[in-house]
This record gives sequence, C-alpha cells and structure tokens, in this order.
Amino acid sequence: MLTSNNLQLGWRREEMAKRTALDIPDGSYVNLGIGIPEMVAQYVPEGREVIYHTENGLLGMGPAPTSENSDPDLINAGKKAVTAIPGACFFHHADSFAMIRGHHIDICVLGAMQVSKQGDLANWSTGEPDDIPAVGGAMDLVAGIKTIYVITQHCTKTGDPKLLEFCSYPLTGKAVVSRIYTNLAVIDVTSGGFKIVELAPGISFDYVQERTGSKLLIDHQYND
Amino acid sequence: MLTSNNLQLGWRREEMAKRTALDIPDGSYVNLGIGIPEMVAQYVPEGREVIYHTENGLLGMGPAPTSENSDPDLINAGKKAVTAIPGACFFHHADSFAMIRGHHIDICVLGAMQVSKQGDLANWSTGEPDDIPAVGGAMDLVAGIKTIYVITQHCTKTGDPKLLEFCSYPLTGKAVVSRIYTNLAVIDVTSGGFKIVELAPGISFDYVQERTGSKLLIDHQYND
Amino acid sequence: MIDKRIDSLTAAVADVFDGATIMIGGFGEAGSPIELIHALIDVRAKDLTVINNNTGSGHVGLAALIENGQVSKMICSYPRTLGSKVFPKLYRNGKIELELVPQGTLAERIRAGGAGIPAFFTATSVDTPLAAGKEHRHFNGRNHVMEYGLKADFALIKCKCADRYGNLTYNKTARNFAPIMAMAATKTIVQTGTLVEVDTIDPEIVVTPGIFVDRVIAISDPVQESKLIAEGMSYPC
Amino acid sequence: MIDKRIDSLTAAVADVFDGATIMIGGFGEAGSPIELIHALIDVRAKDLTVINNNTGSGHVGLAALIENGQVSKMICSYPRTLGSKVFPKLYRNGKIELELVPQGTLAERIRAGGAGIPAFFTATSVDTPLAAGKEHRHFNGRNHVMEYGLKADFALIKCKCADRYGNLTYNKTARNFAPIMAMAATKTIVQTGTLVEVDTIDPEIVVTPGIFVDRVIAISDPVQESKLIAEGMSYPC
Repeated sequence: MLTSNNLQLGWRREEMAKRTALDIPDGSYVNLGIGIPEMVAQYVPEGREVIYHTENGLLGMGPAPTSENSDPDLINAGKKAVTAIPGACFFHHADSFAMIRGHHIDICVLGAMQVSKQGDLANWSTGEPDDIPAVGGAMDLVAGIKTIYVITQHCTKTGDPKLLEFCSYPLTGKAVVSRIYTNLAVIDVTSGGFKIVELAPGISFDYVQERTGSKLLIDHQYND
Repeated sequence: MLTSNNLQLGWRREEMAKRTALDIPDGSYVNLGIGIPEMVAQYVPEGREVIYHTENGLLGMGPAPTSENSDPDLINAGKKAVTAIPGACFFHHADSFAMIRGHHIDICVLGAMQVSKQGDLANWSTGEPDDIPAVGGAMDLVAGIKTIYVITQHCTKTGDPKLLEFCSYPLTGKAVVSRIYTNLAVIDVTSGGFKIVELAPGISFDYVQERTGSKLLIDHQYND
Repeated sequence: MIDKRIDSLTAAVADVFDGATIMIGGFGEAGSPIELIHALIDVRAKDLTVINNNTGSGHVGLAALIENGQVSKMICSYPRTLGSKVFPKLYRNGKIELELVPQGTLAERIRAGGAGIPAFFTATSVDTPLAAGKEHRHFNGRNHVMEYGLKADFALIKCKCADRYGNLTYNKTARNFAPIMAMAATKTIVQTGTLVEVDTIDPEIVVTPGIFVDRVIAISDPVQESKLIAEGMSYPC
Repeated sequence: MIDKRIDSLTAAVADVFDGATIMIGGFGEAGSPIELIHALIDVRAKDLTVINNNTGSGHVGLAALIENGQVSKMICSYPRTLGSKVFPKLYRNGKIELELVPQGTLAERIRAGGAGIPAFFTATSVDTPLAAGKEHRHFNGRNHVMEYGLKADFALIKCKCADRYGNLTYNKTARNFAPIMAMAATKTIVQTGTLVEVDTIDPEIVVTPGIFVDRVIAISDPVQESKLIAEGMSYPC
C-alpha cells in the first residue's frame, strides 16, 4: 500500500474536465454524467459547437442559471438547475432514452468506481448488503452510446486503485469504456489492456503503474 | 341462388350509418373505416359528444372542409380532406397506433368482405393470385380495439352472403367483430352464432336467413 | 359532453383501491404531482405498488406516502436521491420491496405498456446483475434481455396547461415521465397549473392527447417540494 | 459550428448508394418529400429498398421512382392507393418485391429501429396470413407475433419549419411517419417549407429534435403531387 495518495498531484478536477473536452469533436451530441463530467461543458475549445443531452428530457442543455432565472422545472439528470440554449428542445423520457438506446448520442462522459482493463465499468453499486442499489440511466448510457469516456480520480479515497484487472463491484456494462481521464493520465482501453496516451505534468509512468491494478502499456510517443 | 338482391330493400347506406351511431355512447373515442363507416360521424344523436380518431395522426377529426379551407396536409386514413375540431391534436404514426394497439380507442367501425359466425373478419384481400395485397391499418384496428362494429351490405354485389359459417378470404382478425349493421338487420356475434337484434322495416327473419350463410338466432323481442 | 374537469382533490383520487399499482410522474420534484400525492395520503389507500423514478425526498410528497406506510413496493431506477431518508430506512428493515429498473428500460417499459406492446428486447443491463434471471437473446450479433411492458391502475401526473378534453402541455423538464405514464394507466389523473378552453391549445403542440387522460384538476399555485423540505415540513403534519 | 443546411437538392441525396434502404415520409401525398424524391431520380441510385406506407400515385414522386426502375423492393402497408398504377403492374410481372406490413406494425417497427429496440411483440396480424412464419408467443393469455425493428440508410422527409440544428415542426397530418423515420435512418434528409433562426422554434413544440436530422434544404413552394397528377405530369418528363 502506498503511503501517499496526494490528490493535488497531477491534474486537478478542472484540468481533467478540460483535457476531456479536447477530445470532443465539433458538432458532437454529448451526455455528461454527474460530478466532474458536468464540468466538461465549461471547457469546449473555441470554435467548436457541442450539444448536451440530459436524459431527463432536454437536448441543448446550457450552463447553470443565475438565481433569478432558475426554474425548478428545468433541471439536469443530477437534479441541478440548468438552462436551455437557443435551439434546445424538450421531450419525454421514452423519447430521451430512444436517443440513447438508438445510438444517436455520440459521446458520454461518466464517473467510475472501477474500470477493468477490458473496459468493464462499475459505477452504480458497491454490492454491499446494506447498499441501496440505485442505477439511474447508467446502464442505458453505456449500452446505447458508442463512445464512453470516464473521468475519475486515479485511486479511491483510501488509495486503492480504480483501474483493475477485473471489477469487483457489480458491473454497469461490459467492455464499454473507450478512454479514461484520471488526475494522473489519459488512458485508453485497448485489446492489450490499459495504455497510457498522456501523462499529467510531473507524473511518471512508474508512478501511475504503482497506482494501477493492471499492467499499463504506453503509447510510443512516451516510450523512449 | 336468389333472383332478387334489390339493395333498396331495407336500410339505405345513410340509415345503416344512423343506426350504428345510436350505439356509440357519449364520450366515446371512435375510429371510422373508409366508406359507409365514415358516414356515422354525421348521425351522432343530439347531446352526445364523440371524438374521432384517424390513424394517420389526428384525434378530433371534423367533417369535410369547404373548398376554401381544404389543406392537402389535413386528410383522413382514406386520404380524403377533413377538418380538425377545436380541441383536436396531431401526432405521428407510432403514437397514433399506440392509441389503437394500447386499447385506448373505444369503438371501431369497419367495412367487411366477410364475417364469420364467430366474429372473424375478412376485409383486406380476396386472396386471389393477382390481387395486390393491401392491409393498411385494418389488422391493427381489430387487434387493438375492443369493440369492433361492421357496417356492410348484407350480400355481395352478386348476391352472395357475406355473413358465413367461416370466412373463405384471408382473415383480418379472428373473433373480433361484436355487431354487424347491414341493410337488412342489426346482428350480434354471440357464442351461439349470429343473432338478430333488429330487423330493418319490412324485412322478415326468413328473408334475412335466406341471405345469410349461417343459422340466425333471434333476440326474444322478435321471437313471437 | 366530454368534461374531465374535477374540482376536489380527494374526489380525484377517491377510487384508488388498496393494492393498486400507481404511476407517479416526476423526476425529483420536477413534475411531481405533490397535491395529488397528498390527496392519496388523505384517502389512505394502502398496499400500493408505486412506479416513479425515485422515492421522494424529505417528509412530503412521495416520501410522505411511503412514510405513511401506504406503499408496499417501489418500482424505480434511483431510490436514493439526496435528501431521500424514508425509503432507505424501510428498505434496510425489509419493510418495503424494491424492483430496480434501469431508467431507460423503465421509460420504455411504461411506453410499451401504453402502446400495447407486451414485451421487447434491449441491450441495456446485459452482463450486469440486473439482467439476472431474464430471458436473453441475440439480435444482430449482440446480446439483449427481454423486458415486459408496464401498466398501472392509476397515473398521477402534473402538467402546465390542460383543457376539458384532457389535452396537456408541460413545462420544460417537468414533462419527463408524465406523457408515457398517462398512456400506461387505466385511469390518468392530472393536476394542471392552468385550465383553458378547448380551442386554446394549438393542435400541433399538444403533448398528451386527451384520449390518455381521465380527470383534470386545476392547482394554480402548487407547493414546491424543495421549499417544503427546506422549511422542515412533513405531510400530514 | 453545427449547420445542417444545404442548398442543392442533388447534393442532398448525392451519397445515396445502389442497394440502399430508404425510408420516405408521407401518407399519400401528405408529407411526401416530392422534390427530394425527384432528386433521387436525378442521381439514379438503383436497387433501392423503399419503406413508405404506399407506393405512390400517377407518374410523379414515389411512383416515378418506382417506374424509373430504381426500386427493387417495397416495404409498405397499402400498395394499391387510388391512382396507383405503376406498382401493381410491376408487381404482377414479378419485377418488384413486396413486404406487406400492417400499418401500425410498420410504424412501431420504424420507431423500434430508431429507439434501439431490435424486436418486440404485438397481437396485430395473429391468426392472419401476415403472421405466417413469424415467431408466436403468449403474453397475458393472448397470442402475439415477434416483429423486428426497422432501420434505413437514409430517410427522406418533409416538414414545415426547420432550423440549422435540424429541429423540425410539421403541418397537420403531414407529420405521419416523418418523426419516426428521422429516428430510424443513418442519414436523415429533410425538405422544409421554412428555414428559421435557431432561437425561433419554441423548445416545447419541437417535434423532431435536431439530433435525428442530418441535412435540411428549404423548398419554400413545393409542388403538390395531386396537382401534378391532375395535369398529367410525369417525372422525369
């Protein structure tokens, strides 16, 4: 067990969100999960237009409102107040999940409790006997959206790795994650396992490997 | 074979429609098929409000328009120009057939080629080799709507009975018809077979029986 | 004449019987028909199966209905919202049953129930514990589970504007489950912010056609769940 | 920037490939995207499978596409409309394939295709020749057949009003199949009566959200099929 799991090392939450936003192409339809994923919307690079879907029934979700224009009937999937951009539209839940299940959303960014080297995701339940299971739309999102990005701290609060050979928690979906953005690195899920495509400033391959529960590969640009 | 099949005997088309309209309760949601069934809307008794559904996407269908207010985008399932009443609404085909399949429409009035004594309906194809099969919404209507009324001439143009022991044409649905309104009588489909509940003025039981391909029962009010 | 307007909350829900299955609209407090839920507490129907995305917050609305011991089973996707205290306690004590359904599968099951589709296949939940015991089948090389249409005896929903035919429009994301629940229930009971004349709502913008609605009651100034919770309110008080 | 507007009819359909499956909106002439269909005749894609409720009338629009030998298979519910002359002749001569689908099943199959549902069960067509060879199954004591979701490579549809995001509204019963076809096609190509700025359409009344739309072309004064037929027109003339 590692003695230090300083979360200030590597990227901060905002930087993780910003790094993720770089990988979202102009014109994408994107669903953002609760937590750090929500912050991605603030960092879309200049010149790109991205449309955000929130599964409770809005396409064209805008930023949080000021207190005057807040409406308890206008919220996102995390039940936080949001706004609607010009060109937005509202629809009911079956139509909203038709967008998800029917492969119409391009990218989904989610949080994670665990990710396995084959891209299995666990983010809804610890499976503990007294856990109140709550799944929300997570299983629909990973089953229906082709590109699933995960943003997560590299380790748990107690310093345990979240990137593993196999998930020990109940799965949200099997082989669904494409890329993981942690505070330490950007990591692709490949047929050979986890592969580092970018390291956070000041973070070494070995440092990340020590905090990862599966062998890491590295993109050739870091390989010398 | 009967030598005379004078269609002027018994009820005229308008009278058949009018008689049918008597059996549609206040507040019903009704789908009317093409032909004589369409005429039923004109004869709703005073004091009753009935809402008409046309499966191409309108609830609250009104009468035919005058030539000035006709719109080629406002038509019924028979592709004829119609109007929309105040309180009408438009919707797409999947929602429209959800109303049908989900048992939300109370009554459907259809035409028939043949009806069997157990209520089987044939109204979409003669099954002849050179027939172009065309079913439209007929099978959805009979499968999804509990009360199916049929309005039809009692016999074909060549004098053959349309009410039979078994349909010889391909079925639209099995055991779906509740009541039949012909030019000669109102006939219920019962567990014992066809049962006359009303005879057209001047028409005798025997006259109808001679033109029917299955044994007729009679309601006790005519039975003495 | 077709007139679905009703003017007593208690009368609106008076025929909800013990053991009924009830769909309740809303996603969190957005779209929650809180006055109708409180009326249901007043009429005391019990042993209810309730279908809602969540399990309510604080001690008002759906949480109060559960706390009042009227609900024996919840069918939902996310039973532990922030501020959800009532359900977790009862669940841990084995006092309430839970059928956990992924949110999109829940929506599609309700829509199927309303559209006369008894069952359908979806890839959602395959390879997870929520697919356990379900029939699996491959289509286009991918595994799917069979899910059943979901119906209810009653739906309680909230809308923005209604007419006497029961045509409805909604406000923003408060629409959520209401249109599909209206389709899937034998009796659909609606609380509306405004009641308008029958020729007021443009036929092009009706979201829920009146055919799916049975009763409409105007609640022009509904209470706001989060405000009640912030004030520490409970129902019945 | 998201801008789905396009200004050439030919460019709008240029990538329709031989052998493609194409959904074409419309119920009779209401909602028929006749300018897009004529553009498809111009670009000469062939061996097409076309999904439409009917088979066109006269010698324009869909009937002309069929008459021009570009369609090898029709999936529809009612191939013999009044005025439908082209299809019956080809069908009787074995020159075109027909998959006859009940209208509601057709609509639901398209909706399922768009919603990611590979298959569902319906009671429609049970005990009829159209259920022959289909998998049957009892639910709630009633027999049902299994039907498959239907997708397409392209959808050609017509709407009343559109913006550059592809948000659409329709005119009256011209809506018919368009919203579900837009969902079920890989590329959805729309002809619209009006193109408006992105903040013009009220978010509450959008019928087809832009996510389902790929290209929008303004045809402000579309020809009317029945008028062309009355004038004895044919395409290409």
